[in-house]
Amino acid sequence: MKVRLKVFAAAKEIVGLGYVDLELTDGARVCDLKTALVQCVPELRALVGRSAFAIDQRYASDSDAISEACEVAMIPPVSGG
Amino acid sequence: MKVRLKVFAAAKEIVGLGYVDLELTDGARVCDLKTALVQCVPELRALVGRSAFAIDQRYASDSDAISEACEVAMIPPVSGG
Amino acid sequence: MTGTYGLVERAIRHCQILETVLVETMISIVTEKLDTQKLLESVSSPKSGASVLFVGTTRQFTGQRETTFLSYECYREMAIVKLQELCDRAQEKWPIEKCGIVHRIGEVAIEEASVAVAVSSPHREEAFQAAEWLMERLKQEVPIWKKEHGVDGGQHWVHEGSVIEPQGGSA
Amino acid sequence: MTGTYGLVERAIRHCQILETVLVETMISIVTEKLDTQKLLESVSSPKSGASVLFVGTTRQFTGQRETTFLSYECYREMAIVKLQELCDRAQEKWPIEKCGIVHRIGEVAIEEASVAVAVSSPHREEAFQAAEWLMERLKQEVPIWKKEHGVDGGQHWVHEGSVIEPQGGSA
Repeated sequence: MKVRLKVFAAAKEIVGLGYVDLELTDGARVCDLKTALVQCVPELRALVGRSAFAIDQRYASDSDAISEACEVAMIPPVSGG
Repeated sequence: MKVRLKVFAAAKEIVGLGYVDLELTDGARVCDLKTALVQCVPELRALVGRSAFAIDQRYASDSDAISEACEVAMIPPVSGG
Repeated sequence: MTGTYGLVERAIRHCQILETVLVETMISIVTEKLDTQKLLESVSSPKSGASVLFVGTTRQFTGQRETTFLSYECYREMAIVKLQELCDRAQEKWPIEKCGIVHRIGEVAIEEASVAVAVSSPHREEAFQAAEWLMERLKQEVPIWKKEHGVDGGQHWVHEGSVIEPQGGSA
Repeated sequence: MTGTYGLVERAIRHCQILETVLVETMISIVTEKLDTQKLLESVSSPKSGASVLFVGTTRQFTGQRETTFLSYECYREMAIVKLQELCDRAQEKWPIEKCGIVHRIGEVAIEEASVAVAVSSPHREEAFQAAEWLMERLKQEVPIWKKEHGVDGGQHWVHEGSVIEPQGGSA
């Protein structure tokens, strides 16, 4: 399945775009998405390790499953306020 | 000596004026002023017991001396804010 | 103008240059509506990253008791001295940038503000702590009195506090 | 208008009547200057006796490092959801009357406000506690990022925080 991962802040600057399109196997989980992301954009490796991921605007665990209809996002450590 | 004691809030309502003129002996202390005040306005007795007194805009102890040049005030429990 | 009167008085008392006082600390007792925005702006500083504004307002219900409005009276000369002293003590206790206090006297309707305290500091913890401390000390030490006016036409002075200790308990 | 966009979105998400949301909780992410007075007024209530407004501003110096301005970016859809969730959690934790949060994104100059939180409650302790808690959780959980722009022309994203746990650690 195709997933469009939203990226922000330093991740967005590294990618040069606000998203990364990834090809994942059906039934992929957040941990699989991380692996695919680092393979696709190796420069993100360090930041991925320190980032959270969200599915449909909720923080997700590594074991949470992703479907094509989901809105998926990489959330580097936040610094609002 | 003559001293004009400022009074506020419930004390002012009891007195019907913003001050009470008291005749004190020279060298009188705050405790003497309280005694004179209660003699002059017996209705103030209960409130005097719960009030602080100030000399020249500073909270004073019973043993602090009063002179004719002082600004003396009775401060019922405060409730600003 | 009441606010200006308070400031001038403080300037004389503290033997400081009036301009310095105006820039440093807004302390005033006013009879008109409180300008909380002006107070908040008075603590603005490029050195601060946090500002806390506390506003005390007239509450309609206290349990079953309904209030129509509150009225406040003060011993003005001493209240100004005490408010300034509280700001000075807060500046000593915390690394805050600026602070200020305004209190309204006379009648204060439901939802209207009777008191406002503002504090700015580099980081937020000190601003919160100092603002809360200033309000707590103000309610304990500053010679201002509140009268509650109830819906039943009844009215009474609030003299619930304990006796104030000399030196105003510098806790 | 950015603020309205956020509110509409929340109304849809929470399946509530738009009017109710507007009255209850002001939550918005804006690109223009923050209207802190409007936020403070939004928490006004006859049932409350205390309002606390926190304002976070751009600080010029952090130690020796001088900042020219800050810029903020957000994941808008999720940030709005999280801000609303924080307000809901604050309402559960404390007997507060109303609360609201506005965050600015884009460039924020020295002394200007990037964030404002307002809370009203019957008594002041809860308003202080809830406002401080909301700011602390906002900085931990809400997907908004700050970039520092230094006097030397250097700039960097602030990603100092630890990894966010799923469910956003409802501490």
